[in-house]
Amino acid sequence: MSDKQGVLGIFTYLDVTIETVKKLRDAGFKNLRVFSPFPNHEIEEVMDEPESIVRFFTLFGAMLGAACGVGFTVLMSSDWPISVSAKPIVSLPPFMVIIFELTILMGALSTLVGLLVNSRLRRNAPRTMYDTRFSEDKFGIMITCSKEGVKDAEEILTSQGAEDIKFDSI
Amino acid sequence: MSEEKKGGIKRRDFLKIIGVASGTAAVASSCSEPVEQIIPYVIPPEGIIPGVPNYYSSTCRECPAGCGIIVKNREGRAIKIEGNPESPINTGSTCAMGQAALQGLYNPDRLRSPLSNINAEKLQPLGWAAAETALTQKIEEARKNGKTGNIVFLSNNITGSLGNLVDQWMGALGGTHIQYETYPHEPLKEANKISFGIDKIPTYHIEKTEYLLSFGADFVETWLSPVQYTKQFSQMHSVKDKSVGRFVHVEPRASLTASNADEWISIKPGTEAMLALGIANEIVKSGQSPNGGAGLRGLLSQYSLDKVSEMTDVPKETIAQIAKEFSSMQPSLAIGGGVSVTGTNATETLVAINILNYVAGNIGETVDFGDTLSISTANSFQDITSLVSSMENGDVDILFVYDVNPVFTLPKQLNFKEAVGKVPFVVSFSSFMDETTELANLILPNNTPIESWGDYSPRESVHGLIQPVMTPVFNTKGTGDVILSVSGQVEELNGKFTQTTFYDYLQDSWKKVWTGASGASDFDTFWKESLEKGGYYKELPSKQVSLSPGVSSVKFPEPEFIGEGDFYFIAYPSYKYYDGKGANKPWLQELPDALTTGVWSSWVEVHPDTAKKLKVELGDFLSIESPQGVIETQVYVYQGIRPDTISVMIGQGHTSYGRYAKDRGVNPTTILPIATDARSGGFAWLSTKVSAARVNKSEQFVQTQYTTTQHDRDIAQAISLTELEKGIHHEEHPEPDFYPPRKYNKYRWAMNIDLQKCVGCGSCVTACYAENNIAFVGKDMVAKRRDMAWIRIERYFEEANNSAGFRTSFLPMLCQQCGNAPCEPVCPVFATYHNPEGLNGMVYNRCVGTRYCANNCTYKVRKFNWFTYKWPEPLNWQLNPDVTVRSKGVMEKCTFCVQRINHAKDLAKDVGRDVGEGEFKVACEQACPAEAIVFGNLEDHESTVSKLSHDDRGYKVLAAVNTQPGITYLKKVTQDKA
Amino acid sequence: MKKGTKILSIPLLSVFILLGFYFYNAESSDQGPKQPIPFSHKIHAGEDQLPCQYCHSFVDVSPNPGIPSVKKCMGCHQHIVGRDVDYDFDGTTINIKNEIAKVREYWANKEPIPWTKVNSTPGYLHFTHKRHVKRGFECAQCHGDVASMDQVYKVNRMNMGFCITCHTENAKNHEELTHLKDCLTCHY
Amino acid sequence: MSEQNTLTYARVNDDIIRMLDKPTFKWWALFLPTLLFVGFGLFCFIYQVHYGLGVAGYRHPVFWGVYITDFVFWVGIAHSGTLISAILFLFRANFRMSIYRIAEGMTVFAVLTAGLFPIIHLGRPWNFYWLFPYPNQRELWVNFKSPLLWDVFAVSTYLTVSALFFFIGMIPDIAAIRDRVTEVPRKIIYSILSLGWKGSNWEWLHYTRAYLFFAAFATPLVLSVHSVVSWDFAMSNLPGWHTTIFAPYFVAGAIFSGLGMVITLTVPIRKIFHLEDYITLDNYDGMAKLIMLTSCIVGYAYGIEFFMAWYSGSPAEWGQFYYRATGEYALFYWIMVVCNVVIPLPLWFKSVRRNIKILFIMSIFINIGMWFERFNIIVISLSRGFDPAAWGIYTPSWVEIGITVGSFAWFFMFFLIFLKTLPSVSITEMKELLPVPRKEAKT
Repeated sequence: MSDKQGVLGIFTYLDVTIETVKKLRDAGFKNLRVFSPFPNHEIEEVMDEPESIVRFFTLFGAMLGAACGVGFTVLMSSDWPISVSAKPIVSLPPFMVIIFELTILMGALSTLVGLLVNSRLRRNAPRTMYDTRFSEDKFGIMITCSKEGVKDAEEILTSQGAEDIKFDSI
Repeated sequence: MSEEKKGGIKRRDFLKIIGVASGTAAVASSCSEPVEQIIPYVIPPEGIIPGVPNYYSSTCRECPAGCGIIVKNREGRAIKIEGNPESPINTGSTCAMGQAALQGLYNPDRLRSPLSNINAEKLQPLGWAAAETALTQKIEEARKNGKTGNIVFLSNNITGSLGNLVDQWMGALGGTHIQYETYPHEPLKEANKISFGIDKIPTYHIEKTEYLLSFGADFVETWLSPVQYTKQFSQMHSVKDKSVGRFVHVEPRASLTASNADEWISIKPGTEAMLALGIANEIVKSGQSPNGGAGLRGLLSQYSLDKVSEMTDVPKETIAQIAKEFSSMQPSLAIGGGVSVTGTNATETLVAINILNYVAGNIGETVDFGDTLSISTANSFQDITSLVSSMENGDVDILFVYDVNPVFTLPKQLNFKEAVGKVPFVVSFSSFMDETTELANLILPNNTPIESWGDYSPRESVHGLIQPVMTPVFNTKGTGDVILSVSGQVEELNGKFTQTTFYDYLQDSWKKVWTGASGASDFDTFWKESLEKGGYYKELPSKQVSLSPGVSSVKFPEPEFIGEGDFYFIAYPSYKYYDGKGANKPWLQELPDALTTGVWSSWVEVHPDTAKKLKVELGDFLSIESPQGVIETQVYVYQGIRPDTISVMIGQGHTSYGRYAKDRGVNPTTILPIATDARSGGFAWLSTKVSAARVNKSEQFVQTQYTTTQHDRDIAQAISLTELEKGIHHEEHPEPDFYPPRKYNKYRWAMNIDLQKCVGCGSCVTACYAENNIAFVGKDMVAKRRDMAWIRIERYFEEANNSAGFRTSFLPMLCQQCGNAPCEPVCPVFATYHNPEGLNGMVYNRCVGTRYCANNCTYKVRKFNWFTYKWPEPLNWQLNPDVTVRSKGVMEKCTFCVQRINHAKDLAKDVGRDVGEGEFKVACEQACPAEAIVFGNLEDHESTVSKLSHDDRGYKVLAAVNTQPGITYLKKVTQDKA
Repeated sequence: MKKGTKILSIPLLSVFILLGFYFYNAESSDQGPKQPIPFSHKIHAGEDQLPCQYCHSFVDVSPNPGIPSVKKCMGCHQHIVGRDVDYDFDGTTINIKNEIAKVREYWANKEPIPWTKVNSTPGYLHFTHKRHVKRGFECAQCHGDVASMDQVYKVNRMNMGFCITCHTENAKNHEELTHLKDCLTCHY
Repeated sequence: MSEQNTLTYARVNDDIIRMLDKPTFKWWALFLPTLLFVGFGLFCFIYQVHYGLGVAGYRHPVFWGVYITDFVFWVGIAHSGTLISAILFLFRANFRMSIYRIAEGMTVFAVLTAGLFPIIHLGRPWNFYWLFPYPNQRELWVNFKSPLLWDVFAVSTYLTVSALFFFIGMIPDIAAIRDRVTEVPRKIIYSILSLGWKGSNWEWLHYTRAYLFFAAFATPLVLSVHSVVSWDFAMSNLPGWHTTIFAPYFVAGAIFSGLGMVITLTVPIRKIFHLEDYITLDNYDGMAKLIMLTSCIVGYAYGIEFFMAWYSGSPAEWGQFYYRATGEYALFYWIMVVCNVVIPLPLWFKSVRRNIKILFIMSIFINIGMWFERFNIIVISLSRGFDPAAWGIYTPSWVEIGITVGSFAWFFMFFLIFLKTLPSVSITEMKELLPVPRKEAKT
């Protein structure tokens, strides 16, 4: 399908992994992915990704929720005005609870959507460039490069003492 | 249709139209729509429009008072009884018993056809023709043997046409007609004979009095004509220009009537005569008597304050004060003779009361012999005892029993039951299998008064007509028709009766009434008018009477008591069951007793000190033993009874009489001895001393209110007379509120309840049950506080500075239709809300049953349908088609009779106007004998309810919660010493 | 999840939704119940042009419109025996004379005719024909063109939405609208 | 943390995934009875629907009883789960890491249980959907002013958010299980549930942000939900319910009871699955301190309620509280006070806080006490309202007891299934606690 190749190196130590990432980047490999069994700040730093945009999803969802809350309560109450206990038909204090809950609900749901969309958690089974050890105790670096770059990448990985190196075409 | 014209019965035929009005369907889920059938008439009855009610005037026969009633009929079924405003007796009100007459009509335990055991071991159903033939044969048999003199017709006090027919019939056969009333008030007649030479019971004018002194006359409950006298009392006792009448009640037990008195004076049983004479003596001595007590001074002087006080246990100051008030607060009236205070000296007691009235100048003023009660014509107790002995001697061959249940109501010691066993042929006309009917060989079930023609004259001036409001529910037949039909078959009677139906007989006898009526047009018009008005009412001039000189020589003996026990025993008649007649009606069984709030049971009232002595508490069982027998019943500890007295209500303890009455409570008459009032020969109800001991048994005493005091909640409020006279500064200022006050357009429905008028009789409660399809739930459910009543009468006993030491107050509590209702905002689905006319709407079909509304109800007046309650066939025929029958899982409560409001608005709209004042009444208001309830439109500033809600005495219950109720209560006025 | 399942799920879901709507509205397409006698409103109200109130005579005085008594039927059918012809009653062939004979039989036996209700309201609803007729509504507005139906069927699904829509549209002013949308006007 | 030094990443995986091994006899011995009791509870419910709510012990004026008590109890239990996972996450309290998964599971199952009760207690449960604002031909909406409707929104939001939070936190762990298991059905199920998690830096980046937002949402949510539940009572005018203190009082009570339940659940799990290396005494110490704090808050609320009732001068208020302590229900009141205020007092001593046995027993008392707290608030207040004529005593019926027992069984049923299907301790977060493997010591 494509001429892109993937090279996956597996490491035991975090510091080695980070060092390798730096080396690879110096060598001109831009398309890198690091696998780890847990979130780690050092990896985040070295990868230097832009700030996650999940927050905008969250913000949007929460605002939408609040708007829905106001809309629901005000419109539905006015649709068929039924008077209870001498209170105005639209009385905001009791509606605040509904608005608040809807804010949270929609905010949370859109955060979920944001997570699913942004982290590409869409496929149900891992593709080949993955090693089950990542969920246990190993770190991994996946380099996506052209066929020509494979050799260089392998060299760097081997030199850094990768335990295992895998290749695949993507 | 000739038949139609004649009987008018077909007119109200319902049988073929059951489906026309869908009637009342349950709320149940609306998912499935079963196939409904719609059954048209074959021949449409005249004047009936399905969906539109018809009203028929009639006369109530639940007790001898004979109130006028109007029966509402929908699609051929009687569904509601209301008082007839035309009737001079009750002028529009009813009591609970009257309301519950419908449950007699539709009682599931009614006999459904004639029964006989002539050819069988047990009673077997048979057809009317066969039944009448059987009866004819027996009469013929008796005739052939020359024993027609051994025929006895035992009935209640049937005045009017049926009474005449029976008299005539018995006359023709040579038999006897005995009229037996459980409470015939013989001493009253006898005392009047002695005092005034008139063997009658007069009419009293309580409404004219300023001061009422009652010696045990329980006029709120059963005495003579309860609805009438309650209404009069309420007029006399209500607030008029900052003044109220004063009512003092003397009785060993604080009955419901006594609870409404400004002062209850606990007296030693049987000594009322002494007190009356003592008071009379004081009046005469102080020169306050208008006639100076002429000729009586000698007699009266024997009753000095000291002596009377000692004999009666009433403090001297009290006697002196009563004497002073009785003579100064004119006109005054002393009445006496309640059943429960009728002892062996009852006649003398009443003579003494007559003397008191005479001395105070009340005879001819507030006591009127111009219009006497018909109960005067009942046979005496001696006639009953001689009947029993002739039955025992085998001198009675055929006994007819009509509308009486002597086996239950007569004291057991009289052995009426055993005596009936000796009668070879007993015929009962009862529509119910009661204790007496059980002994019958032939049962010819009579129609109830709602199904039959008839008339009744409770007093001279009133001729009440009874007309059939619907065709008989079961295969029953009017006794008048049976008599005429049988007479036609008996050879000897051939030709004696020209009429073949009782309807003809009735009309013929009304021709006499017509001739007596002045200024009446032709008979047909008169008849029609009378039917419309419920009878013929005339004015009778009052009659001047004078005291017989013989009075001064009357001896006033001490009462006699049989038995060695420590306690005087009062068996008192019940305002719910009367003499036991009402016990088969679930509405009455479930109507809480006003004082104890007990339901579906019996109890014995015991003073707290006595209870301590006997080591019993509420709910423990006490065995009460007289020489005649023992009864065991639950204790109710009641401060309104003397420590040396205990009392049990009459009416429960049936061994038969249907599922609702059978094996429930005890019948106190079983332990009463056969003692008579020496002078009149009447039965002495208060004649025994019993011993009481705790038995090792205890149960929950099933009540609807477990508290006796208000716990400082100020629910039933009162002001003293002095305050009232001074005038209250009643400032009306709007409470500060977060939201602006609500505006109404044309209507704001509201109610006033005058606590000074309310007597706690519970007729509103029963009327509400009848109007609003409220389910009765039975004792077990009430024990779990699951009664469904929309109105409850709260009763509180509170400490007071009067001679009793406590005051009883009643407060009818129902949905307050709050302007700022706490129940409304909490309902998640808007099943309850505030409607534009000020009603707190309850939409049953929207209710999901969270019950939050009831939790948040300040007044706790909402009732929840824990189950789908069932009305056993045919009790469900009574259900009001205009009101939804609620099913399990929904909340319900007082609706201010919204169906009546809507009906009135519908009628007003037909003529293009708004509903005006007085166009309709809500059910409780309509029934209330005391006229304590006023309903109306607050937006109409001229309406009574509008004016009363700004009354000085007006207050809202628990106003501090700011629910802004639509009901304004008017404070009770207390006359306690400061 | 396979791609196929995804693709399938969309039409499946739509089918379910459509089915739901179908059953929800199915009742209005009902052709009416089977009656003991195939009484044709088309003949009576259509051809013979009897006014509705001739038979349903209480419609302007009572909540119930009234169902004609057998006597009323016989008022005409005493004389009208009916032609001995076949008639296509909603697809079934009936003989008019035979059917009218059934009415006479009920009359002779003094028995009511057990009609099956076409339109019914639940017990918690207090609908009144009188008010609606007095206000000037034509019968057809709710019951449809009865004069063209042999067997009358439910034209409108008489649920709350039906009532409320009409109430909202016909209120003359705000006050009336408040009244017409007040729960207690119909439910008590 | 000396013991944890022996832990390695691989051992964490081993230990935790081992918990998911084939259920033992012991597990079945626990699980089958729960099914039985759930079945009985279901029978009771069907019986109740068929005959009407009258088969419960409800009566005028006590229209709410054991069902609402159960509801509030379970919502309360649910709270500490979110508290531990969200609030303590925001505060970076490390003692949460080993127990938060169990606590979250408890939250979800407790909300699932609690959510049943509002329906069970309805008079017409078949119409429960009327409480949701859905378009309908009646053109009727719901009453947004009703606290019960707030409940509908709050509880359903809470269920959704806490379930999401629970699930999202588990994704990397499920991936770890997926990578371990070999049998086909489990592999597929875990593959689907893991959503294809690979643990790449890209995924971790968004994941950690999203998790943070979830925590940030869950925190006010958890506070609001129990406040809303408390307003079911506080918004009414009933003496004993109508008080402003209810929201914080209920939240504190919820955390208190939830922590109690966490201890009740974790102690046996720790023992059975030998998780001593994961759930450490320090964890318990931290929870015990929180229990101490909330117990004090609850105790203060009990006191201030009494004081305010007396100080208000309202006979209805004072009557209510006097009755609580002295009336027919006094025994329940004092059970509540003893269990919630007196029994936790020894926690002031460190040795007690670190004694697992004492903590376990104490936690059971706390659960009992908190159940009675809700019962007292609901039932005693209702049985003595404003109007003395309408006072009455309530006792639960066998149906209510059956459904309550059924609800416990329902909760434990889910919990037992959870233990055998999902990682009860967070694998990822446990690893975060361990020192990062480095070839050279960091300088």
